[in-house]
Order: sequence, then C-alpha cells, then structure tokens
Amino acid sequence: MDRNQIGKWLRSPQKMSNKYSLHAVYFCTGCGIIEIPPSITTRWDAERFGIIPAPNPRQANLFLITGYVSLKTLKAIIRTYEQMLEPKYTVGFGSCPINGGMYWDSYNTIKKLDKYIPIDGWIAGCMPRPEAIFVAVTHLWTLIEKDMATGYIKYRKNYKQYRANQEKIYGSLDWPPLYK
Amino acid sequence: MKEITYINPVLLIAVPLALAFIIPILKFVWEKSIKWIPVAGFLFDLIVSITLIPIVLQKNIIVKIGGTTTPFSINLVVGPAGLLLSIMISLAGFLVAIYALKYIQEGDKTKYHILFMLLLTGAIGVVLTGDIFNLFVFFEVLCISSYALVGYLGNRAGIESSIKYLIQGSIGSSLLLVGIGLIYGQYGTLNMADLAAQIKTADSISLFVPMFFMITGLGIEAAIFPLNSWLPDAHSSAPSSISAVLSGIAIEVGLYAMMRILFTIFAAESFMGFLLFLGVITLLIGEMSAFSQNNIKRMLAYSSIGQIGLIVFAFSIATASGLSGGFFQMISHTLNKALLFLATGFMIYRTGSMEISSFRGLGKKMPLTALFFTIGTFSIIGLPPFVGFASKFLIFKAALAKQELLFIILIAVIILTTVIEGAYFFRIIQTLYFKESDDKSSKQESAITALIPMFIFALLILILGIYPNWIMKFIHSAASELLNKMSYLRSVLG
Amino acid sequence: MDFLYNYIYYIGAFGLILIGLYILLVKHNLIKMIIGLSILETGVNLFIITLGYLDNGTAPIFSKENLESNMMVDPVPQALVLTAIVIGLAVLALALSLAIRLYDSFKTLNLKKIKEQKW
Amino acid sequence: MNILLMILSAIISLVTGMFFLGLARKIMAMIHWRYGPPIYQPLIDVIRYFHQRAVSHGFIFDLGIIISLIGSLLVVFFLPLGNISSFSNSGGLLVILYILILSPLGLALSSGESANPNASIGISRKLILTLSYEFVLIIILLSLMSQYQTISLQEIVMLQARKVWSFASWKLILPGIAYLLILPAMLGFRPFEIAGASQEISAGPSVEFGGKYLALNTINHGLLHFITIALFVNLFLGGGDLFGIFDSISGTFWGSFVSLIIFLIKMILIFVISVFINAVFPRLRLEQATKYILYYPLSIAIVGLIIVVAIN
Amino acid sequence: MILFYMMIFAFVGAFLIYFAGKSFPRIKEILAVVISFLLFLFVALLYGKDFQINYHNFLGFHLFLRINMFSWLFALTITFLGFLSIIFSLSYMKDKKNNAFYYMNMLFVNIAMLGIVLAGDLISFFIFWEIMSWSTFLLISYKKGSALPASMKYIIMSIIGSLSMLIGILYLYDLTDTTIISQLSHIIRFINKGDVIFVVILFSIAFGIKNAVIPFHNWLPPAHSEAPSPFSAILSGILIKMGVYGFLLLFYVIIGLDIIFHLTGLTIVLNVLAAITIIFPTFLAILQNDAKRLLAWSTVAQAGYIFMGITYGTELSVAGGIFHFLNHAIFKALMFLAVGAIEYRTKGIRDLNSLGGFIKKMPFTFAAMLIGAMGLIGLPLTNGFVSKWLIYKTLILNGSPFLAFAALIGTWGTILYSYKLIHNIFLGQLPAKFENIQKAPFSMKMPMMILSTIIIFFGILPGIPLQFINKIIVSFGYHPLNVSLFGIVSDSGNLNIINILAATFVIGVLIVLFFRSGRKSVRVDQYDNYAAGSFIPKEKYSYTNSFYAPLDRFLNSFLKDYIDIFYCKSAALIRHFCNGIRKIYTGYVGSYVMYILLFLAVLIFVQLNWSVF
Repeated sequence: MDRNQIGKWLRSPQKMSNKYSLHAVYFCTGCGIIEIPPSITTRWDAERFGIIPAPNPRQANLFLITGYVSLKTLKAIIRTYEQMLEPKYTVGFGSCPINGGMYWDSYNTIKKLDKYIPIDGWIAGCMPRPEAIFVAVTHLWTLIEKDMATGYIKYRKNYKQYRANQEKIYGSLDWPPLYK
Repeated sequence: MKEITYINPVLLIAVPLALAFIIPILKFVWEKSIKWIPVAGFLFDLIVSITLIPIVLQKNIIVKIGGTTTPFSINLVVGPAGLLLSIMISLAGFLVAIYALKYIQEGDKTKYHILFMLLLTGAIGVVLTGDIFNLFVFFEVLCISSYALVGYLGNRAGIESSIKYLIQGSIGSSLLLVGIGLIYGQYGTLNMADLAAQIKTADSISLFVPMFFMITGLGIEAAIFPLNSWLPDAHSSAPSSISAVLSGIAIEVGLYAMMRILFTIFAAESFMGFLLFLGVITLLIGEMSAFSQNNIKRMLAYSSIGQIGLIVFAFSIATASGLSGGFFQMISHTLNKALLFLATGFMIYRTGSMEISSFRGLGKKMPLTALFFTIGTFSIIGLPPFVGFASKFLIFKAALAKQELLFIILIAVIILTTVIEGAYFFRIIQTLYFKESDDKSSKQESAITALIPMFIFALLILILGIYPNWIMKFIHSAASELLNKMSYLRSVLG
Repeated sequence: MDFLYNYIYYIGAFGLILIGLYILLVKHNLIKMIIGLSILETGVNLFIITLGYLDNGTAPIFSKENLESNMMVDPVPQALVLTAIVIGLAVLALALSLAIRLYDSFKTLNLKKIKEQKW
Repeated sequence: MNILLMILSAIISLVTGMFFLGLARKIMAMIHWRYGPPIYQPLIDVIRYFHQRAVSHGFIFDLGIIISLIGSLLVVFFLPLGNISSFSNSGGLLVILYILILSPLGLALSSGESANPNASIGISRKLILTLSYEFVLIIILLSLMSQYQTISLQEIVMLQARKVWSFASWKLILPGIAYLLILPAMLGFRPFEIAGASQEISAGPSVEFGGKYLALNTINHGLLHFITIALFVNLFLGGGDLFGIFDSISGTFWGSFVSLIIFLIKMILIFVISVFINAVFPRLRLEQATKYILYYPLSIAIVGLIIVVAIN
Repeated sequence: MILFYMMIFAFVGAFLIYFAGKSFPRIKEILAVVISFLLFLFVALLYGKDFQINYHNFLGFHLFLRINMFSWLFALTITFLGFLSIIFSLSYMKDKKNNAFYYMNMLFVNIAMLGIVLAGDLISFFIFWEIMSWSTFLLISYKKGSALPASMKYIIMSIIGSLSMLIGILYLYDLTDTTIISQLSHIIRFINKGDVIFVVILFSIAFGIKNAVIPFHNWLPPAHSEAPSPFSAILSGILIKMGVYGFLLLFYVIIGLDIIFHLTGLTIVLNVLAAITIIFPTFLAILQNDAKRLLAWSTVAQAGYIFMGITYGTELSVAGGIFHFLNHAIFKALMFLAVGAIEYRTKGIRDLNSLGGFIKKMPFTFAAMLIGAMGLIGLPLTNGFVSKWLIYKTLILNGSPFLAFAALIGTWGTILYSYKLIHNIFLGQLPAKFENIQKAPFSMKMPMMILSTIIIFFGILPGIPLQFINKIIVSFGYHPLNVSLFGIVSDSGNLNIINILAATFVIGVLIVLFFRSGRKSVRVDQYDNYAAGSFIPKEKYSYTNSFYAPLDRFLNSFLKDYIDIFYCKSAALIRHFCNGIRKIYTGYVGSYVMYILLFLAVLIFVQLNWSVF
C-alpha cells in the first residue's frame, strides 16, 4: 500500500474500498468467458487487485458482460444488474456488447447495450486479452476516484427511460420496477 | 324374641306366575292393559324383595311348601345371595318391561308378555328354591320361555337360533336331570341342604359323575366355554329387550345355580381350580370372538360370554372377597349389558341394521341413547367412576390377595382381554360420535318409555360406581352365604 | 347274567340316552334330531323311574295291612318323571312348531344347510 | 477489569479472525503460485460491503445476522485466551456448546427470511453437516470433561498447564486426532465446504447477503475460525502454555502477554495446517462428508472416550 | 375439605358447561374460562399448604386428597396451562360444531389431572388416571377422520398401562395393607426387594406409557398430531407429564431414595431407556413433514430428558428433570399453540411442505414460535437452558458420558427439527394462496404472549422456579441446591445467567449500533431474489419440500419406528387370531352337541384317570 494512500483511505474509505475490492459477476454469454479463467488464475492473478469472482450479484460490485447479448440474455443482464447493490460498475467486454460485433446484422442480438443498462466502460477487441481487463480495471479505478463511474446513479435517475427501452423489447417485464 | 313379620317370599314367584296366566284372560277384557301387567308384576317383586333385605341380612328365610318337615318338603330358601339375584331380576324385569311398552310392536304381544313373565319367574324360582328338582323345573320354565322368545320375531335368524338353542338347551336339561337322578338314587333326597349335609367331599366316582352331569347341564345355560355356542346366536336374534334379559339375567341365573350346586352341595374346592382356567378361557374366547364382529348384537353377546368368564373366574377364586367380586360383577354385568342391549335395541330400530358401521353419526341423532350406550361401554370396560370399575377392581383385588404366581398370570390374561374389550367398544363409540353419517335427517330420539329405563340403568351404574359401599354389606353376606356351607345347612335344617 | 338281570333297566335307560345323543350328534335332519331329543328324554325318564323301582313293589299307599315301606316303590321319582314328561312334552311341541316355521323360512330341514347364524 | 478483558478479547478475536481470513487467501494464492491479495484484503472487502446499499428481506433478516454475531462474540468471552479469560467461570464448556449454537442459528434465521432456495439448501446442508461433526465434537468434549472431572474450560486449561498438554497425554490422543479430523468441517474448509459452496449454490446461506449484512457475515466467519481453533488449542494444546517454560512470569502482565502470543502462534500453526488441507482437497458431497465423519472421526472419538472412561 | 370442594366445583362446572352450552351457546365459553381461571386461582392460593383429607370411602379404601409443595407445583402448571389453552380455544373452536362437548372434556381432562396430582392415595390416583384416559380419548377423537385410529392407539395403550398400574396398586396393597401414599412410604422398607422391583415394573409400564418412554411411545405421535391444537398443548405440556409425576411419586415419595437406587440394574435400565428415548425420536422428528407430528416426536424426546433427569437420581438431575418438566410444559404448549394458530388461519393445513413465509403475515406467532423453539433447544437466556444444563452437568460429572452424549446429541437434533419447523412455516417464500392470511386473533395471541414471557423470565431468573423445586427435592430427601437468583453455585462449574445476560446485552447494543452505522438498507419483497438472473414465477421458488433431503436419504433406509411397526403387526396378528378363534362357532348344531359331550367326557375321563379334581 502506498504511503500516500493511507490519507485517501482516511478521507474516503468508501471510494477506496470500492476501488480495491471489485467482486465481479461475469456474464458469460459468448467467447469472452474464455479470457476470464486465465485472468483470475496463476498467470494474471486478478486477486492481487482485489478482483475475485463473486458467487452472486448481491455480493458483487463489478459487472463484466463478456460477449454478445441476445434478446434472451438481455433479460438476465437487466435482472442481474438490478439485483446488484449500489455502488455498482458495469464493463462491457469485447466488441459484441459495444455494437453487436460480428453479429451486427443479427435480428436477435442487442447492438446498443447501454440503451438498456448503463455501462461505465468498454473493453474493445475481439476478443480482448486478459491484460486488457486489467487496463480496464485501472481505468475504472480512476473513474471511481474521480466520481465518474456513475452508471448506477444514471440508471436510477433515468429509470423510466431505461425501463421503457426494456419494455419496448419485451412488451412487459415480469418483475416490478426497481425504482418508483 | 320378637317375631318379625314379613311378606311371604312365595309371593315373589306366585304373583308373577299368576299374572302371567291372567294375561290371556285379560286379553279379552281389556287388551290395552296387558303390557302393563309385567311392569306391575315386577314392580311388586322389586318392592317385596327390597323390603326383605333387612330380614334376610339377619337370617335366611325358609318357606316350607307342602307342610311337611324340611328334608321332605319343597322349600324356598331366601338367603342374601338368592335375594340379591331376585332383586336384580325383578329390577331388570321391571325396567325391561317399561322398555317393552313401546319397543314391542310386532308379533303376538300377549304371548310375548306371558313368556317374558314366565322367563323371569323361572329365574326368580331358580335363585330362591332350596330343592334341587324344583330348581330343575324352574330352570325349564326359564329355558322354554327363552327358546320361544328367541324365536319370537319369527324371522329366519330368530327361528334358526331358537331351534339351535332348543336342541342344546334340551340336552343340557336332560343331563341335569340325569345328574339329579344319580344324586337322588344315592341319597334319596332332593333338598339341597339335606344333600349338602350328607355329602362331605365329591371325590368318589359316584359323586363327581353326577356333579359333572349337573355342571355340564347348567353350564350350557351359564354359557361356559365350550358349552356356549347357542349364546351368540340366541342373543343376537332375539328382540333387544329379550337379549337384555337373557344376557343380564338368564346366564347369570344359570351360573348362580351352578355355583350353588358346587359350593353348597358338593363343596368341590378342588374343582374350583379347574373352573378358574375355564373362566379365563371363556373370557378369552368371548372377548376374542367379539373383537372383529361387525354385528353389534353379536358383539354384545360375545362380550356377555366374556363377562360370564370373568364372573366364573371370580367365583372360582373361592374366597369371600372373590365371591363378593363375582356378585358385584354379576350386578354390574346385569346393569351394563341390559343398558347396552336396550340402547342398541332402539338404535337398531332407527337405523334398521345391526351393522356397527350403520351407526355412524347416531351420537347426533339420538344423543341420549348414544350417551347411555357410552356409559354402558365405559362401565363394561371397567373405567371409573362407573360400576364396572368397582367390580373389576374387587375381582383383581381378590385374585391378587391369593398371592400366587398363577393368579398373576391369569390376571395378565384378563388384562389382555380387557384391552381387546376396550378396543372393540371404543371403536363403537367412535362410530357413534366421530363418524359422519350419510343421511342428514334430524333427531330421532328413542321413545320416552325406552329412555326412562335406560336412564335408571345409567344412573344406577354411576351411583353404584361412585358409592359401591352402599351394597357391599349385602354382597358380603351373599358371598359368605354361598361360601359358608355350614351356616346354610344350619339355617335350613334348623 | 345276574348283572344284566339286575341292571337291565339302567342299561336300557342309558342305552336310550346314548341313542338319543348319537342321533343328535350324527343326524342332520331336524325332525330326526327332535326324535333324538325325545329318545334322550325318554331314557332319562326311564332312568329316574328305575331309581325308585322295586321288583314286585306296590304303590306307596298304605292301603293294606302289613305293608312294609320297603315293599313300596319310591313315589318321588314318579312325581319327578311326571313333571319331566310334561316339560319334555312342552319342549317337543315347541321344537316341532319351530321346525314348521323353520321349514317355512328355509325350505329345508337339513341343519347342515342352515348356517346363517355362525361365527 | 472484567470489562477491559472483554474488550481486549473481543478485539483480539476480531483482528485475529480477519487476519485468518486474509491469511487463508494469501496462503491459498501462494499454493497456487500466485501473488495473491494483500493480507488485509478481507478488511477492504468488509469496508466496501459496509458502504454498499444493501437489500433487506425483513426484520429477522437483520436480527438473525446480529444474533449470529452476538453468539460468536459471546463464545469468545467464554474462551480463555492465554491467561485472559473474561468469564469462563459461568457455565463452562456446556455453555460454550450452547452458545456455539446461536451463531449458526442466527445465520439460519436470517438467510431463511431471505426466501432464497439456495440459502435454504445451504442451511440444510450446514445443519446436517454440523449435526454429524457435533457427534464427534460432543464425544471429544465429554472425554475431556470426564478426564478432568470438570465442565469448566478454564480449569481444563489450568490442569493441562499443571500436568501436561492433553495432546501429550496418551489417553487424550485419540480425541485430539478426532478433533483434528473434523477441524476442516468445523471451519467450513474443503473437503467440507458444502454449506457455503459458492459455485454450486451461490454461497449458500449468504446468497442474499450484501452490503452490511455481508460485512457482518464476513466478520462472523472470521470469528468462527478463531473460535474453532482457539477451542482446539485450549482443549488439547495447553492454551497459552508452552511446556511450562514461562511459568516463572505467570501472573504478571508480561506473563499474560507472552501466553497470549504463544496462544496465537499455536492457533496460526493449526490454521495453516487446515488451510493446506483446504488447498489440496476437492469438495465432498454431503452424504460422503457425513459418512466420512460418522465412520472415522466418530469411531476414533468413541474409542478415545471408552479409554478415558475405562481408565478413570 | 377445600380440595374436595374444589374438585366437586370443577366437575359440576364441567357438566354445567355442557348443559348450558345446549341452551345458551355463548355462556359456555365464559363459563369455561371462568371455571378454569378459578381453578388456577384456587391452586395458586394453596401455596405452601401441606395437608391431606379423607373425602370418600370406596370399597373399604379410604380415599385421600392431599397437597404439598410437590403436588402444588404440578397442580399449578396444570391449571395454568389449562386456563391458557381454554382461552386459546375460544377462537380456535369458534366455528366448530359441538364445542360444548369439547369444553366439557377439556375441563374433565384438567380436573382429572388435578385429581391425579392431588391424590393422596393410590386408588384415587388410579381413578383420576382413568378419568383422564377416557376424556382424553374423547378429545383426541374430536377431529374425526384420521384422529380415530390415533385415539384408538392411545386408549389401548392407556388401558394396558392403567390396568398394569391397578395390578401394581393391588399387589402393593397386599404387601402393605394400605394404599395411602404417606403410609406406604413408611411401610415399604419392610418389603423385600423382589416385590419392590415387580411393583416398580408394573407402575413403570403405566407411567412409561403416559410419559412415552421408548417401548411404549407409539401412541403419542399420532395422538398429538390429530388432537385439536389447544388440546395438543395440554397433551404434550402436562398430560404426558402425569407419567413424570407418577415416576417421581413412585421413586421418591413412595419407595424413597434409600431403596430405589439400590435396586440392582433398575436405574441402569431406566437410564438407557431414557437415552434411547432422547436419541431415536429426535431423529424421527427431523424426518417428519407434519408440523404437529414433528412436535409430537419432539415431545417424546423431551420426555426422555425429563425421564433421564428423574431416573438418574442425583439432586441436580432430579431438580433438572422437574425443572425441565415445567419448562417443557411451557414451551411445548407455546409451540403447539403457535402451530394451532397457523392451522386455524390456514384452515387446517399443517403440512410443512406446503407452508412458508408466514413471518410476513403472522409475525407475532413467529416470535412466539421462535421463543418456544429457543426454549426447546435450550439456548441460554431461555428456561430450557438451565434445566438441560443441570441434567448434562450431573451426567458428565457423575461419570456417565454416554448418557450425556445422548442428551447432547439430542439437543443438536432438536436444533435441526426446530429450525425445520420454523423455516418451513415462517421463513422462505410465502405461497400465493396464503397472501390474504390474517394475523392471529387476540385470544390466541394472549396465551402465546404469556407463555413466551415466562420462557424468557425463567430463563433469566431461573432462581425463582428452582427455589420451589429445591423444596420439592428436599422433601425427597436430597440436599438442597445452592440456588441464587440467576443461577447455581457449585464447586465444579457455576452457572450464572446474569453474566451471559449482561454480555449479550452489551454486545448486542454494540453490534446493533455498528450495524445501524452502515448504509441504510432497502426493504425488498420476497420476489426480488437472486435466481441466476431470472425472475422466478410465484410458487416455484421455494425450498420447503423435504428440507433435510440428504439426511432423509441417509436415515430413511434404517430409521423407522420399529416399535410401532411391531405393535401394529402384533395387533394385526391378534386380530387375525381372534378371527380364527370365533370360527369354532361353526353354525352347525351337531358340532355344538359334540362340544357339550366332549366337555362332559373329558371331565369324567380326566377325573377317572388322574382324579385331579
């Protein structure tokens, strides 16, 4: 731990702990999941940054969407995102969540994920290597430190719009709105 | 010494007998009144018997008929034991007669009442007589009228049971007569006291053969295993009022006669050990056969066999307390079984079936009848505070007072039978109260003339259950009279 | 042969009783059984009569002079038998009337076939 | 004085518990040939949890987890830590056995209220597993109590100091082995990581815990590690005593301090062994675990108890 | 004579309820409550009295009523629980037909039990015992349907027990010539040991059946589960404890300490039975899926603890046994009442697999159930803890580790099934069909509240009941325990509840403060729940079905109620045999004639050959 970090810890423990304790939910739909095991095991060892896979969204604060998002999986993504506790951060992993990637013309794939849930950052590439994840994480640290990773606040503020977008696809969702 | 005046006990026999034969005459004069004749007759008997109690408790009343001196005359010996039974008989007769006012609707009512009176007159005669042949005659009166009454309804079951009963009963009376003949041939007397005075023990062949003949003959009426095959048929096929009398009175009178002969005439102490087993076996067979019966009257009949077994057991203990227990059990059985049969009678009458399963929900439809039935079952199982408990308690006490391993084993068997008894009686109670019936018709209580006797029986069961001491003195003296041969002799022969 | 001579009545009486019992045991027909009953009763009656019987005895009435009491037959058994006969008659009558009713109901008199009341 | 001791032991146990959690992760990482998280990583996690906006499923959801933590802390007070013992003189081992119940029960209530089937499955597994190792634990405790003829843990530790460590006494060697065998199960380590199986049933009982609930749960977890191992050290390894070397300074402040240090060192040793076991074993199924516990440790413990009873 | 008048008053009152109920439906409930409360008051006022009166003469036996500390404690518990369960019944029985009958029998049972504990001689003990048996039979049958076989089982076992007791009483009478308890205790020392053992066995059958000690327990689970719930509370709380009372009376009052524990092997046998009674039903309870049946098995197990306590025979164990009787009466009654409230609101559902989530609808009932379960487990600060602690301690220190093992492992089993009960009823997902369930009515809440308060009260201040118990065990001839208000002082490990209480309180406050300092949480409903990213439809997301499935699989193959199976099999055998026996009545006259002749022939033949008669 840096000596000057102690001051930061004392000043804002919330921010610091959010930075150094990123428990991730991996949303493993596409080929992106293949990059995850090397990143958390011996070769790249994500745990030294405090990143470990969380067993469920309630205990996580980082949401990694790895791979293309189909109509069907979007529902699960929304549900999982809503169940995560605030503050929470989302990272789209690979080009598919960004713009559909190689499925850009598929009728069944979501092209603009951030219409439905807020995304704090993207990792481009098809596929990005594990190093890219760590670069993204350091970027995310910066964003958290600068209070710029505010996706969850955006979601809360514009919930009606997000919900409308979601319902546009599905007609109606099973679960009640998260915010009134 | 002041002579105490009392009503002549002969009237106990004579009045009902006379009334019985007035009935056919009365039929032409005033037909409606005939059903009240038995009520009046037995009420008279009851009152007379009760007035006799204080006198009899002091000394036996001997009534000589025919005027000659004792050994040669026919005489009545009204001892406590006889009087006790005669009270029971007249009480049961009185109450059952009230019951029959409404209950007997079909058949030739005149004949019913005549036969009913004859039956009980015979019973009273048996218990009061002091003459062995007279006993036979009264016994035959009892038997023949009961053969006829079993078949009174004239249905298939009645006729069949009646004829079977008749065949077995006749064999029994023939055997009894043979026994009497053999005794008479040896001693030339028929007076029980005189015979008793001459017979010390019954171990010579010339004595125990007649004894066996008489035991077998009386045992058929007393329903001792294996002589009781007629009983379930007869008791279940007869009209319920008759079943009540047969179960409550007839078999007990048979048993009384048997015990009288065994204790007083033969003083057969060693035979009692055998009778002990016979009693327990009778009890066991009776209760076991009742266990899985579906016909309620048949079940009650088998239960009577069991109860008789218990009484035999109690008498066979052959101690004063054992005999008291036996007498108490007799009283309790008369009350219980009469109550049960009376209640059952109207329950069968209302449902039209003897199947236990058809009694579902009767607790609601006939609440009082069902309540009385419940009291009867509780009492017969031996639950306090009913009279059955007191009697069973006395028997257990008497048996355990012997302090022998044998008695403990036999008691264990009796417990087993009580458990079986509990099992089947509680099943009926559950059927009555806790099973829903299919038809939703409204209350159909028994007739009031049926409820009154049932109520009196139930009340007696409860009162005697709580205050058994009230009759204990009487029972003790009855027991000691039966047990104590010498005092009987002295009182009769002077 | 003395034995036979002395006890001929007893033998006869018990013979009758045994015959009656045999019939009751073996025969199925109700009428035959009633006959058996009658024979049984007759045997018993005969037995009781025999008890008081004396060879060449007279009636127990002191009608003649020098009549010893041991010359008379015993009157009591006769009285008994009289009663017993009456009773027997009553039973017989009842039995026969029941037999008629039985036949009406069951159309048979074979008791092996009339077993509704059992167990 | 007592209050001070209580605060002291609470702090020691909390710190040690969190340290154990971090240590476990670090050692595991090292065995995996990884660098691993910093040893204070669990603390960071707890702080993070504590600042998150949790969801609650109801009153018992809150209360249960609090009860659980109360239970764990209460046990700590009953355990002598070296020479420090707050009130180990009010009920003894029996009370400890009972208060040990509180913690899982509170957790169970809390996660039951969360109405998640994963939680229920986890609780069900946890209780069954606990039942099976409790067979062994009870027998072990009974052999100790019969051996020393007391139900006070304090006295047991004192008697050990006076005589010889339980583990070194041949009569109690079998119970000691049995305790070691069920230690992973009590710690919830592999091969007995059945209740909180994170991959299979999403962390089981704590599936709906987030935010401060998870924070309390993590603290509780650490405390449970502490308690389990402290109990073992107290029962078999002579507590804060090291073969009587430091008897001369016992009773003084330094004596207490030294004994506390010795106590902690012993605990760490045992914990490291357990983590090694955790690292190399795969997970068993519940039936296998139950069978294992009921076959080997139980028979060993029963033999031990019979020996103890027979000798006494 | 006050005792006698009290009994008379109660009996008359019971009849009055029945007949009043026929004409004025409302008045019977008022009457029932008033009478039961008056009984409670009477008994409470009799505190500290010690006398006996002769009230009746039955067949030459003088019947006595008697009161002393020992019977007072039991009488108070009986009347108190009777009062509470009658209050509970007010709403439970409201819609039922024929509830005058119910109230009458309820009072009968209570009075009979009161009679049992107040009986001063064995005959009146027996009479009240039997009255209790049959009125219980009627009450168990009350719910019809499957209650009927249950009550059959009960009454048959009960008859067996009471008859064997009757034999025992009479046997004792033959030996000592008295049935009065106070005299018996003087005379019994002159009887030889064999007779004492025989009497003890006979009585033990009766008391064991009531107390559901293992070979005689089979009536209890069906009876408890099928009876109306307020009565189940009585049944489990006090009725089976009449067995306990009987054992105490027999061992400590009649036979006395100096004899009973010198009978060879007797205590060992009884203790082993108690141990089996603890372990075996505990594990059976875990496998149950019917709430009341689970509680019933638990009752068997807890009765095992009490039995263990009173048969172990040290002062700690006897005190623990009596105290556990008191505690068990309270918490088991509470739990039965709570289940009864659930049953009442769900219209008779008590299948654990189909309930769940009731905490949101019936929070009060949940609290009551939780406190009851805590008492049952014996967590510190509840009353069950102290009594169990006493029993364990004496078992361990007196060198019976295996018995202690049974007791302790039983506690763990208790945790499993109590948690199952709580979880499957109150926790987990609330099925949609129960969305409109209402809270328990006040007349149900009140008894539960009182009982819960007592559990906590006794748990924190165990000294108060223990002082009464101290007097009882002193009257048995033991040394008094050294009881303080908060616990027990002794050489080998003290118990001090106040420490635990203080520590709990302080830690609790700290943790709550710590907890509240965290970020405030959001309340979500049960459907906002992790389900791997999906939204699970209602009714589909519950794990109440076969809660301990692995344990079920593990135990089911070899853990069955073998004794019940044995009894049922032998009953079937007897039935079969009975059916065979009555075949001798063939229906053919010839065979009947043959019986007659055979009988005669055998008699004569036997006598001629062997002259036995």
